Amino acid sequence: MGHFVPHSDADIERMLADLGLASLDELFAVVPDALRLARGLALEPGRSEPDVAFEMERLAAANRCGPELVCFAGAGAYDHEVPAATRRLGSRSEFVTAYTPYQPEVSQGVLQALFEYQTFVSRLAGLEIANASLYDGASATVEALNMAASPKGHSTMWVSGALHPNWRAVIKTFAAGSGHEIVEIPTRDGRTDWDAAPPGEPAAVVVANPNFFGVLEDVSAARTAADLHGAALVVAFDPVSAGLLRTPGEMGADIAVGEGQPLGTPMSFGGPYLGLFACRRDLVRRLPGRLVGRTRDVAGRNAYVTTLRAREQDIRREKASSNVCTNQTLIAVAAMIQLSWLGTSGLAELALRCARGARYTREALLGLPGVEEFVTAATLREFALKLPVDATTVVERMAEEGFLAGVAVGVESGLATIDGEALLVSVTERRTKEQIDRYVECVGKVIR
Amino acid sequence: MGHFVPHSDADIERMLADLGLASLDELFAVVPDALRLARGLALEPGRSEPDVAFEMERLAAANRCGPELVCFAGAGAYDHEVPAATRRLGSRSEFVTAYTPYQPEVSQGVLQALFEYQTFVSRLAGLEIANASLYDGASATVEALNMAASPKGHSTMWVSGALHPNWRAVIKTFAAGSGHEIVEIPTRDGRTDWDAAPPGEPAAVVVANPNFFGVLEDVSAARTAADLHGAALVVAFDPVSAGLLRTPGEMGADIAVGEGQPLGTPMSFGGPYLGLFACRRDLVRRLPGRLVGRTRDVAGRNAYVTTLRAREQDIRREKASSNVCTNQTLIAVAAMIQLSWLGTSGLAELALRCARGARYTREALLGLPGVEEFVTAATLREFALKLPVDATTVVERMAEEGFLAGVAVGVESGLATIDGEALLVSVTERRTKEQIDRYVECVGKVIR
Amino acid sequence: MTSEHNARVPAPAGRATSAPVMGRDSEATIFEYSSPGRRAWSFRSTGLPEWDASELVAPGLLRGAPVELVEVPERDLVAHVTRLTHRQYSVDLGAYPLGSCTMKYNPKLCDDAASLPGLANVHPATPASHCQGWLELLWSLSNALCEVTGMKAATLAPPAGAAGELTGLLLMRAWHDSQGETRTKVIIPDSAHGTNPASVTLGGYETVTVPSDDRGLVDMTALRNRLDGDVAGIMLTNPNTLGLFEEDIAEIAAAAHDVGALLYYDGANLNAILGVTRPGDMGFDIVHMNLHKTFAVPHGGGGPGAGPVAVSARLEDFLPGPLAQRGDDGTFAWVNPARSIGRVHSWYGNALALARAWSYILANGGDGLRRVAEGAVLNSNWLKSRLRGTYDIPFDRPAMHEFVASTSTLKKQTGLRALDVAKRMLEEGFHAPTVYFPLIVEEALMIEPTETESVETLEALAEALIRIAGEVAGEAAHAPRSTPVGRVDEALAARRLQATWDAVCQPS
Amino acid sequence: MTSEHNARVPAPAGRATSAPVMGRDSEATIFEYSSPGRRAWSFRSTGLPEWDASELVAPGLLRGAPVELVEVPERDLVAHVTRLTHRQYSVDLGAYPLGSCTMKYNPKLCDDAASLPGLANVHPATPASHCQGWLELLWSLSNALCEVTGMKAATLAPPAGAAGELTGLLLMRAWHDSQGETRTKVIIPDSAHGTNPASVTLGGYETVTVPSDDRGLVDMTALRNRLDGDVAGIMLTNPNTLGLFEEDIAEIAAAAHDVGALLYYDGANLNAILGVTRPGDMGFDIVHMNLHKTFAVPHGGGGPGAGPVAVSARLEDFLPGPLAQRGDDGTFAWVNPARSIGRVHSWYGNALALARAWSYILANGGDGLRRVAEGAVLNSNWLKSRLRGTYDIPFDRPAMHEFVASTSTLKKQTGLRALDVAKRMLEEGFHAPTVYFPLIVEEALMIEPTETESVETLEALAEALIRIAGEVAGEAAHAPRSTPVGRVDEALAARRLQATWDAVCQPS
Ligand SMILES: Cc1ncc(COP(=O)(O)O)c(C=O)c1O
Ligand SMILES: Cc1ncc(COP(=O)(O)O)c(C=O)c1O
Repeated sequence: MGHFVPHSDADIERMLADLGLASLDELFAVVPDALRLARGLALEPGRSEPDVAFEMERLAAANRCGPELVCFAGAGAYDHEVPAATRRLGSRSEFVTAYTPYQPEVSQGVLQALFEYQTFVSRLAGLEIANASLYDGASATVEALNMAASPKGHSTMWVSGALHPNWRAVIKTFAAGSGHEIVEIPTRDGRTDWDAAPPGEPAAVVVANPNFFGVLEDVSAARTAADLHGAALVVAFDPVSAGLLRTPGEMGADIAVGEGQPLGTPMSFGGPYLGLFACRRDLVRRLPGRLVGRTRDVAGRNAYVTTLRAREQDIRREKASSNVCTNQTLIAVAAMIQLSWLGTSGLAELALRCARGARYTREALLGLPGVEEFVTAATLREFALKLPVDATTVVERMAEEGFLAGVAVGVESGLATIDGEALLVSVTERRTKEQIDRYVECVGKVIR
Repeated sequence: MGHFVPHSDADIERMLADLGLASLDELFAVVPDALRLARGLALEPGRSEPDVAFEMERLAAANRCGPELVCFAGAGAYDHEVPAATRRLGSRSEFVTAYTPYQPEVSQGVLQALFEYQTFVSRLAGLEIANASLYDGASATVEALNMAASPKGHSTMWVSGALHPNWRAVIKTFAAGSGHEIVEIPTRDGRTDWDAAPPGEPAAVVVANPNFFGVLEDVSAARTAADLHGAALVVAFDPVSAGLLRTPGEMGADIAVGEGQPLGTPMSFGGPYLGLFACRRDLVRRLPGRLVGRTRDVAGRNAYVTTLRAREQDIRREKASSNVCTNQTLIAVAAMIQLSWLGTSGLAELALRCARGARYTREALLGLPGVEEFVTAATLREFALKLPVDATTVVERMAEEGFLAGVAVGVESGLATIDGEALLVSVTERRTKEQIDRYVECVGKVIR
Repeated sequence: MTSEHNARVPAPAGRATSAPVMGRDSEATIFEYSSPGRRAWSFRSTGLPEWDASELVAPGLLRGAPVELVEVPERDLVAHVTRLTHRQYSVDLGAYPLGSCTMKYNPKLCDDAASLPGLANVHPATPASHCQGWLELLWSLSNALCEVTGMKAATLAPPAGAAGELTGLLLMRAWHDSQGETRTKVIIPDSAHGTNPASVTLGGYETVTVPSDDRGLVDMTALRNRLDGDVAGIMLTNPNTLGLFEEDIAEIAAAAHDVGALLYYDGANLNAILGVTRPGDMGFDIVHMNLHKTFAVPHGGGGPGAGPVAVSARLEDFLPGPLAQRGDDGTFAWVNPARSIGRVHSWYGNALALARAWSYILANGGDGLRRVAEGAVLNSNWLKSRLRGTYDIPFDRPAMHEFVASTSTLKKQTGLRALDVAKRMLEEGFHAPTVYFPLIVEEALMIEPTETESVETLEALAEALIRIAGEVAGEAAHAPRSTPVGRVDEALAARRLQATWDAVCQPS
Repeated sequence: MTSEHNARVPAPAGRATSAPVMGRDSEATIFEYSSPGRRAWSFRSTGLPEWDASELVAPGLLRGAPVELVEVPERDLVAHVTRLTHRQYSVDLGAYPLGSCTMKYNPKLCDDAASLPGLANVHPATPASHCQGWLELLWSLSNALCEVTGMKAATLAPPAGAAGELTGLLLMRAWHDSQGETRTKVIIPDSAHGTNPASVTLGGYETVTVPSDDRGLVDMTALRNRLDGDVAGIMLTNPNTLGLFEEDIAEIAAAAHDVGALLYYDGANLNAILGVTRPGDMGFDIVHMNLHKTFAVPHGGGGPGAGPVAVSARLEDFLPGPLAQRGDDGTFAWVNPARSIGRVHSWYGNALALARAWSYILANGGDGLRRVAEGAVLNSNWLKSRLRGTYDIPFDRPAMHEFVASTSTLKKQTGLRALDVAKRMLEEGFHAPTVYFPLIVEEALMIEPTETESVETLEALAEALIRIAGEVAGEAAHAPRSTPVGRVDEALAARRLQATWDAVCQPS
């Protein structure tokens, strides 16, 4: 049995006696007998701390990663370095074991960290307002659509077919509730072909830049398409590529969303990640999620507090702009630390290093017989190639060689898919020339 | 180049200008030219954080430990579990990055932790006073001898030949300075044979219990020997065995010393460890190292402070009772946490589990053909055996099989040695029956 | 927009006036510590060609100057963030009796589990053959949660409770669709958590509120009146947000099922009934759990959490995918349910939080989980009994893991409001209870001590609350005085919105 | 002796009144949180026979009852210790200009290095063949330290500076012994750190003090007067404890060597000269280093540190062993020097601290280490120049990494003592400088800003010190007021000694 309830048997007896009860069972007298789980839970007995550690280590050992499986996969999850400072500060227990900052007087630590985070996200997005985090890139996009939708719902949404396939899947899942019509715009040569959009009056136009194929989109074309219909432009951006690219705001976005995992969070088998969300100032009253504002305390000192709470579900209930309550604060705090650690010059340098690695790898792979471009458009930190062997097979075989070769991707009816013929390869600042050379050599063997 | 000096080039220029200097070099104008290292240090250029991590991981990977080398070695360094609570609390940066608590008003955290540590050590030792730590078990013993010596030095010390050989070596090294005559008392069948002591008037008698062979000594015999000469009795104890054994104080010790590594510190290739030190109250004015006392602040609140400072080197200088300044505070704090985590019942249980494992292993090994007792006296958590194959060879071969089989030990002229014919085996609470059975089977193979 | 900030005189990062150990000044923002040319970063040496940005990005896309973040050395960053942690209350510092939030102590062994490199460093697109450990973990956790809730199958993907709710509502919708029915309404009690109605709206349903009766339980007559063929489902939490067990739950379930509606369980209060009774046995069809309440995922200052959804057999086919499944050969694979509503997360949910929950379940075992519920309910009732006579206890029935008190009477007598109590509690060295929730109780103080607090801590909580109640009128208005900042001007924050440092720097 | 403690009413561990985030009450001791029957521990299941204690230990040796420690759950332990950390100043919270102590910021990457399982979990008796990584690390570090100091060989075993000193003095003794000489005296300057004379005594020598001249440097005439055939050596630190470079060091060395004495370098101040000049080049024979000052081993609240000793060629054979050595085949082995003075540590010294130092050296490289010295000296001189005119600067020559100021004049004018300045600095959010050391300066404030503080932090330090100097008489006597406790009664602590909780509980 676990022992996280502190009471000794004597404590329990005394407390029960204070309550006039004879047994712990009597605490549950209100639970009808028929509903009682007489047999107890059919779970194994509790284990000691070292036994739990042993079991968790067994499970961990049954995964391959790190030097055992050198990572060239991206597709929305990136193998960036997390420096000791970010890791150690981000795991301080005051951050980890606090609740949502409902009582600002004892929550200035989390609140100020979020305020700084919001500033960073706002600058990365080139938009005035950023919230205190959403669940992940996909959920941020869903919230962006809800925000852009007419208040009476059931809007049409144009979503680039080169947006991450999983994100598009999530958008469609939640559209079943909101009633939005999701129109996926096909791609041509890896870019969204806005001319191929069907007739209709979208409330929002969504484009990713770089997109799922790592391709740099023509965001101005998306802006034009949006303007034509008075729609909001939602740009999904990558915070690392942001080190080199013009901001979504500069390129005309009304709302910018993104996956914040690259900012100080390990790949974590897909979560917890971080939904980045920023928008124009005039949209703030419909902002999903929490927002921290700076204010003063009674003594006139700077203080931070969650603000514009009236948008939120606990106050507005069924009329709230979103149902989000618990978000990803701790991951946002880590991102704040990581962005401070990178700083102005570091983010640019990081983006540059990723782009250099990608270019070097791409050129080397293209030098292999039978390897071809999957799309010809310009890419930045990741790129897709066609190989003479099916990409899924390549990934499996390369794993045996100690490489996570990439992600198998494709295009179906003009829309990006996971599990296709092409290989999507991503290169982060962690990949050395030596690793890349070995990787390319291995790919050469595997596709021979 | 490292980048832990925060200044930008512009900062440096400005600061130099403020000082009327033209270059950083001019800061060192007082250093005669002839002494300048014009060529610079012949060290490699600074590496980035991930490059350093990579190199450190390379070095770490070139050691074998943990599941790769299941540990049955003890001899003063024990493979105990360090729970997450101890590890995580003990590494909080307020403890890690503080200095010696010279300013008590901002050092109550460390001071109170040390006060609690002193209380624990005092209880373990059964003596009223404990200091705030010394370097390790060996240095604690050296300090005990200096404390017991007549103030005018050059005393004779009787040291059990079953005290850890490395500790005896350290005692002898430092005796070259203090001028003490170290007389090592031979053992018989693994126990100190006080009757074999040469004539003389020792100032102190030192015995370990359990001793180097894991044997439970007859401490009362040592007490008698000490009484005969009016000498102080120094008992070296093991804090884990203390869970089952009578305290040094109860058994007549004037001073108790010990190696505190088993209390929450990993084996760490031998350090940093923790010198435990306790003594009778009337010896406190000659106590080596720091001592924390409880007192009050101006408002009458409880407060802690280092006390009886007049003993210390910074005040008494050449007349100080010891030269210790920096000690092992952080390790003492970890021990405080670990002892709290274990608590009254846990320490007893821990000792019991070690003793059970040792008995099971010992019996199983004695069941192998050709394996014999090295000494017949009763042991607790570790024991020595004679094998048909030289122990050093057994250790080397067993390492290939994934076990750290123990430590090769012996007796020369009645004195315990490292590197002998016998195998000293230690079993901690981390060893399972399955591991022990595999270990015994392997030993069987290796000695065949 | 921000170029002038760095031109200001940077604040001294080594000055620790904000650390309470030394004073009560404000901590400057990281932006104020910035100074051109300083840095913390360093990157691995790679040996790759050092192409220029202009050789890698087309001119029209390349930004002119780098994004202006900050320029601080690691030393100043570490000092800043460490000081921020000294301005933050947390469970590890003391009791946190925040009702509905289950702010229990999370064993440190779970932190270890979540930081294992073999879990933390795995890319989510790793072929299943190379991440069998993760799939086994997800599969095992899913099974355990089904056992705990008495359900058939589960998805672990929803990243928080609210996400679980919406997932559950979409499952409800898919179910009715599969029955060829279109239903429009979901019934929730007036005491429900705000996420419930918000999720109902996002699920495309209309919220119908059912009042509580004078027991504090669902008013059965009112419920029956609202139940018809338009009702897709009822969302309940049991114990409800008053901390009371809905004793009529079997009847409610029968009534719901009679009209073809489904019964949804908001598992935020599951802590109270672990191993004692199960939503499935009560008749619920859909259950979301808040692993960050019940299963020791720490709250992280507001997340990440995890909000798995478990369902009864008839809904299994609709679950979002992919799900980890064990094959006959003992290996694990991803599967997608036949009629899945689709994905609800970029990948598989908050995986590392799931790993924490699994380690917590392993450590507790079945008996340990029941002890958790016993401890939670014992502590709650004991504390309630200490406060009875001082505070109003609006629905004074046997409490489960939490209870609701009120300052209604005190307010009339001395003007003491729930908010004042909250702020005074901060001075007393505790976090405040939840206030003004549930909405159906005036001046509500929702108190959840959790099972990890000792009886002495409960006693200290009680003494503080009783002391506050006995103070002279107006005394509490100045609280809190001992916190890093005093009472915060929330109105100003909304009126003069400054949501970024850049907004602070702009003339408004 | 302690059985009654647990009978008391335990204090509420969940009450965080001591956390400065919430208040300024005392934190109870862990003993006060104890209550019978509670526990935090759990142990691995082993499957071993469960023999009783009485089956394992002879009755005469077995203790009656368990050692009474405490009985607390993990939750209460974690809260207690976390709160203790909120009552503790540290470098990570702010500047720590404690002269002679080099309280610089230690990069977090070094923490990572020291926690690698492949380093931390290695048993010290592992055969060399299976711990080649450790031996290589020790060998590499030893070489690097020799390069930095300009010496021939080194031992890494001494666990702190004072242990290094004593080791060095025993090397000195062994050297003279080998020369067939018996010498009795060691000369140290009057400004020396207390460990120096204490170590001299433990080394079996008599301390002879040499005064400083009006430059603050060793008085050459006085030194010459004291140098004779009885002198075993001279212990110096350079820069000295006034932060001044001993410019006559070459002459001193020559004079020492002329009478057959050895020159010992106390490396506590090595930070100032890294890559600029080397003790070996100055003529020193023996050097100890404080890795916990110069090489980023954090101070840990008072240790562990590491005090390696490097020596010139003629002393190499006397070094304590074992030493890691690289063989011709590239593998590493332990060796013991031919005429070794013997062991100075149970094993090989504070190995994990050595690993930190090595990672710090790798990160800095040769150029980075020189930059460290430049930064330290630049910061010290800049801060000194800001204080000149406000405080006395007794020996106002170009400072190295630290300098000594004094309130002598201020004391005459307003009564301001060095101690008052120290206590007021705590209120200002800084750690205090070292006070009343070195002993040769009245009302000394020894200030070492270190290289990791920014110029803004230096400015804030200066402003605080200047503000304090300008305050009205007596103002500082009440300081510190904003700290977890106010000025502490040190006299009472000594008079009514309570060094354990049991002493507190005993009627005195
Ligand atoms: C009763 C209840 N339901 C639902 C939720 C929503 O959960 P989450 O915050 O994880 O979205 C909460 C959390 O506060 C809750 O207390
Ligand atoms: C000048 C000087 N010498 C020697 C020492 C002693 O070093 P340690 O404290 O490591 O024993 C110190 C440390 O305070 C010092 O400053």
